[in-house]
Amino acid sequence: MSDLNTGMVEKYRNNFLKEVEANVEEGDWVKMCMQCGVCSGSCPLGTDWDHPPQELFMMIRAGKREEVLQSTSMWMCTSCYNCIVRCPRELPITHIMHGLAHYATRLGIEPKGQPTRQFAQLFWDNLAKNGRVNELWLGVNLYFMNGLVEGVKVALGMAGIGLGMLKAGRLSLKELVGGHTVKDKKGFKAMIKKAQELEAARVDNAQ
Amino acid sequence: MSDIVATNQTILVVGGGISGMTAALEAAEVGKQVIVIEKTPSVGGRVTKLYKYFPKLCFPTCGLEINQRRMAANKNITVLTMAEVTDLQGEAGDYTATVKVSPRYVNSNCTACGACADAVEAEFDDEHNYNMNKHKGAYLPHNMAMPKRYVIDPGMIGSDDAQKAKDACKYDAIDLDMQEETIELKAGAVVWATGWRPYDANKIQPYGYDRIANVITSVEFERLMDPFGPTEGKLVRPSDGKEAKNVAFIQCAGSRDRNYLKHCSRICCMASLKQSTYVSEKFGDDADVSIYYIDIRAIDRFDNFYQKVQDDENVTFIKSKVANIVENKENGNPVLNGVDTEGYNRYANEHDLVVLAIGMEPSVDKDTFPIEIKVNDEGFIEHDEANGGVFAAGCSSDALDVNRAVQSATASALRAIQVVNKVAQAEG
Amino acid sequence: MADEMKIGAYICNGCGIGERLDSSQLEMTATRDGKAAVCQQHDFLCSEAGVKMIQDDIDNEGVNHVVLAACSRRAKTEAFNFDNVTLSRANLREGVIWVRPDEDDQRETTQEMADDYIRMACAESKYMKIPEASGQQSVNKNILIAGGGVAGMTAALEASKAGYPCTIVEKSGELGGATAKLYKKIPTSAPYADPEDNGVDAMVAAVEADSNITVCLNSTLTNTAGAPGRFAADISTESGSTETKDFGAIVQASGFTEYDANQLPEFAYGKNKDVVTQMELEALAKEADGGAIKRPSDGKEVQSVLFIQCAGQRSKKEGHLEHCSGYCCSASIKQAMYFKDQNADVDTTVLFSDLRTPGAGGENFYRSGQKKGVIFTKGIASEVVDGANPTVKFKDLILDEDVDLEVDMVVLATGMVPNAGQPSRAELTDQDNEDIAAEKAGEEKEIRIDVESILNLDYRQGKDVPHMDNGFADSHFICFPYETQRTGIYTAGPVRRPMDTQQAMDDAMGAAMKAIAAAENAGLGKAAHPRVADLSFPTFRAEGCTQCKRCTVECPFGAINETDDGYPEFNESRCRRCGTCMGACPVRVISFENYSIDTVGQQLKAVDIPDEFDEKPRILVLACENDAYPALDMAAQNKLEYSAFTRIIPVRCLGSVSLSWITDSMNSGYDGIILMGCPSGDDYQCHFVKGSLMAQERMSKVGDTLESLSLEKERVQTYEISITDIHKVPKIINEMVDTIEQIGMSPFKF
Amino acid sequence: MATKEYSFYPGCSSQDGASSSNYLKSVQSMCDVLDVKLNVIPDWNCCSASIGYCGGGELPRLALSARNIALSEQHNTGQDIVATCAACWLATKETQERLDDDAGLMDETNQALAEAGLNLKNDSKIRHMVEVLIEDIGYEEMGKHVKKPLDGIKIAGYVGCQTNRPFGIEGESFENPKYLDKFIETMGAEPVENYDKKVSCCGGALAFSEPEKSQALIKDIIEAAYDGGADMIVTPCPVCQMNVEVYQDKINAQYGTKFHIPVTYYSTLMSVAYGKNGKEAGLDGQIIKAKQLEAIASK
Repeated sequence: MSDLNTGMVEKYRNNFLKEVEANVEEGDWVKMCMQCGVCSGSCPLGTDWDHPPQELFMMIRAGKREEVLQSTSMWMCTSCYNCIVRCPRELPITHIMHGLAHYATRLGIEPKGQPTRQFAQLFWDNLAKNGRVNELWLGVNLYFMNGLVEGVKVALGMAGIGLGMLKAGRLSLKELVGGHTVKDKKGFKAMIKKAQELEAARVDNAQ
Repeated sequence: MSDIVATNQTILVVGGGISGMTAALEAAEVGKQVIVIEKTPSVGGRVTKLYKYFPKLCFPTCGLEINQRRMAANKNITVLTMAEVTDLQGEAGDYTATVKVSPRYVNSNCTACGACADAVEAEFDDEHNYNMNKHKGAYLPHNMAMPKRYVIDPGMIGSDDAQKAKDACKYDAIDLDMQEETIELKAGAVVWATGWRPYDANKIQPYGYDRIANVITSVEFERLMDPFGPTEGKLVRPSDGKEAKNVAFIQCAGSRDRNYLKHCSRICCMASLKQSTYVSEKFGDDADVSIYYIDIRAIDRFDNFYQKVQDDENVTFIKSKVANIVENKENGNPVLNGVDTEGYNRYANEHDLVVLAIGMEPSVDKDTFPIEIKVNDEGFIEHDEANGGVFAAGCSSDALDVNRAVQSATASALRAIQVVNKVAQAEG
Repeated sequence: MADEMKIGAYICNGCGIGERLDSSQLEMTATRDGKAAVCQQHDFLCSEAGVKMIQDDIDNEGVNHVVLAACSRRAKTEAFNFDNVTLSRANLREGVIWVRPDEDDQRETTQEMADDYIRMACAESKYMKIPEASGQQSVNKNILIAGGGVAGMTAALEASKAGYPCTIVEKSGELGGATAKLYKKIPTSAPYADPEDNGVDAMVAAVEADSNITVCLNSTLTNTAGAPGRFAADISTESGSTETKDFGAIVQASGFTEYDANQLPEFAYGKNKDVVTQMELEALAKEADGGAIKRPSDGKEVQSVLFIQCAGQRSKKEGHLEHCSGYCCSASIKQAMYFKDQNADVDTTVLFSDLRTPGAGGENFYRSGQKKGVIFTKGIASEVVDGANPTVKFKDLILDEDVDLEVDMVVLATGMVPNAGQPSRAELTDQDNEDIAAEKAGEEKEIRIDVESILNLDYRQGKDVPHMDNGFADSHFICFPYETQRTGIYTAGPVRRPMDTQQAMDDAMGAAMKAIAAAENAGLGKAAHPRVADLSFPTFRAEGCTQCKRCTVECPFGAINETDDGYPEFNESRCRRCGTCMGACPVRVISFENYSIDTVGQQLKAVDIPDEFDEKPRILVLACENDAYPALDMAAQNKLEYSAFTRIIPVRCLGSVSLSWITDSMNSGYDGIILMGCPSGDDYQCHFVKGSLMAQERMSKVGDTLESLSLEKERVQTYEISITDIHKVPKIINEMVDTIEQIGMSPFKF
Repeated sequence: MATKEYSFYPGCSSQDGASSSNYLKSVQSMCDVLDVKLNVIPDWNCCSASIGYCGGGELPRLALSARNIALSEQHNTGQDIVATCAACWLATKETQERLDDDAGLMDETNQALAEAGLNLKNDSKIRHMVEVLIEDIGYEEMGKHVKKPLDGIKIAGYVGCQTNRPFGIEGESFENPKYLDKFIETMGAEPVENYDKKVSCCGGALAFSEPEKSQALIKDIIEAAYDGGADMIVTPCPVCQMNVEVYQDKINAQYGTKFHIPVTYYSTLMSVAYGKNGKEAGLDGQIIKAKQLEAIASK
């Protein structure tokens, strides 16, 4: 992917805003921000952002490409949509955050160790496999994503909860084998593949 | 009321606020016949509810006195209060307006002696004070009310109190059987000066105006300063009557926001700068004012005033649209959450009182407007040939401060005169 | 009025007056002391019947001086509106019964109060005349318009539409002014998204097509004499020919000059060709005419441009403009669009501290700019570094960092400097006067008033309309944007206040309206705002005049010129009827028919002064009719009490108060005198400019007079009262009573 | 009243043995009483919730919901699509909106769907179960079926994020929606007035990846409920329900609190009030037992 990255740098030179507008989901809204900061103030995880949305927008305009794309900030988004409903300029901030995160991932320059980034990827892989999420495997994969030792620790830490869920019938070991899936797996996967091709094509054209 | 003479050389002025008054006076003082239609019981409009004007910090009452004197002295002006235009037909030089006149229950015999008010017990919300207090069922809208004639609140009709009021009047001025009237008036030109209303603060949910006692609007704040207002001029907050020394002003409360009013209401920045001086006026150096803003729009020479306020170290400016307000349940203080965007500083600031610099909503309703007219998305009447002989004045034409509203009204008077002069020529 | 004076006094018993006061006693006072030929009572004087009773006496009994003993002169004015008679009002309601408690032991003093007010009203009536025409009135519907920019043209077109012929005097060789130099203008109608054609050509065509409009190009006003209704203007062409024309009123739309960017070396202006002002960019845009804008230095097509807002504005720095010019934010958005509309890839950055695009149109235009990709950065530029490409050094206030940005071109949003002509006499500082003297003495001097006059008024007070803050020729009043200090002359457009094209056009329309009104009213001999429709005017007795010139110097409206032999020359239609001249005159030779040394002087003499041992002091209050008197009325309305020893006389303005009134009342045994005027200072509220200030000055001199009479200074107090000081006015009065109690009664009672 | 039929999108978490299977149970019981028939969209797939963006990006993500809508249009023609899970509802509704605004995306989406032999018209109405209750059933009708009023229970109505923003419920404000409180009242229980955290975020998306962050948020939500004197919390969102319920021990360990407050669904409340037994109401799915409800249910 990183040659895609260099390609993009080549193509857009210092004009990061144009790059974002062309390649990031809802990116062409960035220029509409008037820096009121209501989004930054409305985020439930505000304190955890190195750069809140409105500042990210300003950084994009100022051409701070690496700082933005490598930032962990967008990964803080919990999709609570507070920012969207309060934004006086109608910016779909939540989606722009997701878009930036995805674009960074696509370019392969996202913050590697960022746990939510890892979970988000796991989640996608998990659902892409069978068309439906397998919560048990999702959990298991999650706990072991940082290797066995770490995983056992986390798993044990979560064991209580797991047991509780099991007892309540809200977690099923049946899921370990087989588990829920869409019937038309073939069609489903073909659809996803096609969609991915089309999306890649869009970005590649941009290249 | 049938004795009103109106021809197609008459200029109809809809709205008796500062803009309507100005348009009427300018036209009448060059000899034109003018009829002013005012919805409330007295003329003067919003400015009668203001404590001071920016940037001079002088008193609106002063100009009101002069304008009212001019009106009283001018035989070319007829004022209909408690009246509304319900329909308007025709074209430049030949309009017919249908006007609904609500009963005041007090006729021109009234000497404003006040005997009726002394006689009654019943009280009703005082609209002049944005319903922050109550007035008697028989009342004079305010000290400067013109016409200086009492009003019987319709809510009192049929009650013993109403009868008491009638009995107390020696001059047979109270007529409890007065009925709503509908009259038709001819006019050659119409000046539309229905002004503005404060945006409904309840709609700005993140600021909890409907949930937090100590969040009020800028127009309410003005009333607090009036010695005859709801707090007799004391700057105290609603929840517990505590002196409001630490006051926050939130700019663009309802303005510049696609959720509410898309436009910039122009006056709010200057209004808050002005109101910051109220706090100093009351508490001197104990005043602690914070102004949360996106851009301070102290346009043209108003900026000199902005610079003065900036020099006051009791006033702090924070570039931030406040995200939301919650109440500190212990002391009733509003707590403002947000981010100061000049360098990303997160805050949770507690204040005694929060004033929402409330936006200006035009009182022109595109859909119910009685005649074909060009109104923009913001609800202001655009100046357009297609409007024929109907001309917007003041805040019907844009979000304007008083000075610009009067300027606009003066211009609209000339537009109206152009039409009626043409009619006069035609009729020879 | 040929037939002799006949006073009719009418006493109202309504609103509790009848119950509280002995009306037969009042009637006796009116006839015996007041010499009223006719006196009638009525239980409801403002009723149709009551008014008819009075009108009948006027029609049948020959009553021509009406005295109403009823409510305040501010009440029931519509009812008591009689033609061809003088009207005096004894304020028995707001002035007596509403400010006194209804208690038996108070009846006596309350009654005395009422009796005095009737005596005073009769005395005033006796000395009032029905205003007669001065003979100066003349109708002239022609409007003179100084300046042929969009404001001037609008004024001309609109006044003409209303039937008033106009003459535009334009200094340059063509109409259009600053707007003609614009490639496009800020949008003026929804959706406010794109720049608009500047519209000048169409306007010029309309002006030329209008037979009611005369245009004088390459012309200036070399002398403007006369007054509203009869202005005589010398219109001189470059070639030297001069024509004198008469006008009813004047609109001054002399526009602005772009701030001199050479005063901004920090931004490399003058050093780097690619640093230009907004006006210079307009020229480049016109040249490009829709094509790519090329930069001055090397003709390269501009790929990146940065706009520095507030360049040399909103700053107290020496040589900078303190004000914000209001239009520059929208102008920069518009100019950024010049680039973006032609080529979306051009980088345009607007560097601002507060983006000021008010109203519906403004905010829409801002959003449209963003939509087109204009970058808005909140920051402060410190320097522009010269180079092949200019580099802007600025602090980004959002990202809180210092930035160096190299661009092809920099545009400075410099502000507006009004073409307001010369400062008036009142504005001249001692320094100015020294400089002028020095310059006359042949020294090399940089003098402030060494600017061309626009109107060259032949006025004692200076050649141009007085300037307000930041040198704009604006009104001082919020409620009255066109209230000028030179009657019949109205400024419009950027000379009045910084503004954009559309605002200037609206403004010109308002100014045209006022000019028309001035012309019409001058014809009828009516005063202009605020004493609208007042027909009286000042006259003076030449014998007795000592040519001291105080009246001509102190007239706030430059209404009085001087004859060659130093006598005052009154210009009725310039006059606002404030009476400042009357107050200024040490020999009391100036008066109005219905307001004179006597109408007030005789009132205060008419008051019955009990002797020293009666323990009934008398306090005279001279109250400004615009603020203090209404405040007193409203105090009464709210039943706030003040001393029964008070006798109040409304005056047009404290500036009209003659020292003689003070000395006379002291001599006749008043114990205290209170003068109530309106607030003075920078934000003064006096519609006659400085009446209350002058009164304070004059009263400061009263001290000596008092001393010579061996009276205490405390007996005369001057206060600044706003109309809202409703609680304050009774306090002030009662404090005076306490003071008298302490220092004792005046010995001058006979 | 005639039976009301809807095309039902249950979503992954409500599958047997999944985290909100109890939600589905109670919804079914509730619908029986209200005579509402839910026709499951055959072979529906995951909506990728709001976390799918990372791997999914835009188009693949949209394709997921598009497939569900297309399937519904094909098999449950003419029926409104109803979801009980906030994330499912939001993702589907969002997809519909985005594809409506952007013809290009719509076209590409259909190209992708074609691979699965599907085509999208995108004209079905997409609704949350809560909307069905408020708009199609109405409070009055909901109240009529109450057999066992939930007397004496004080409940904090926790609306959370995604049922509330960005779409929310018609006529309700984003900051202070009142419908959940009205539900509670209608069932005879007492809502907590001005519940501060009513619409605060529980940090759902970070619950697994950065638990300490989400648990800090959950702590405030529970605290505010206790401050309001609540016996239990009720919510319309499976993610909220799970997060607020299951991490209480961890939060207690972390913050020294003594939280032990049951968190149920509005549908659980309603099922109990409608006289269903504990199992039908999904009470057995509680990890923190809702004892007061159990008591009423077993009456």
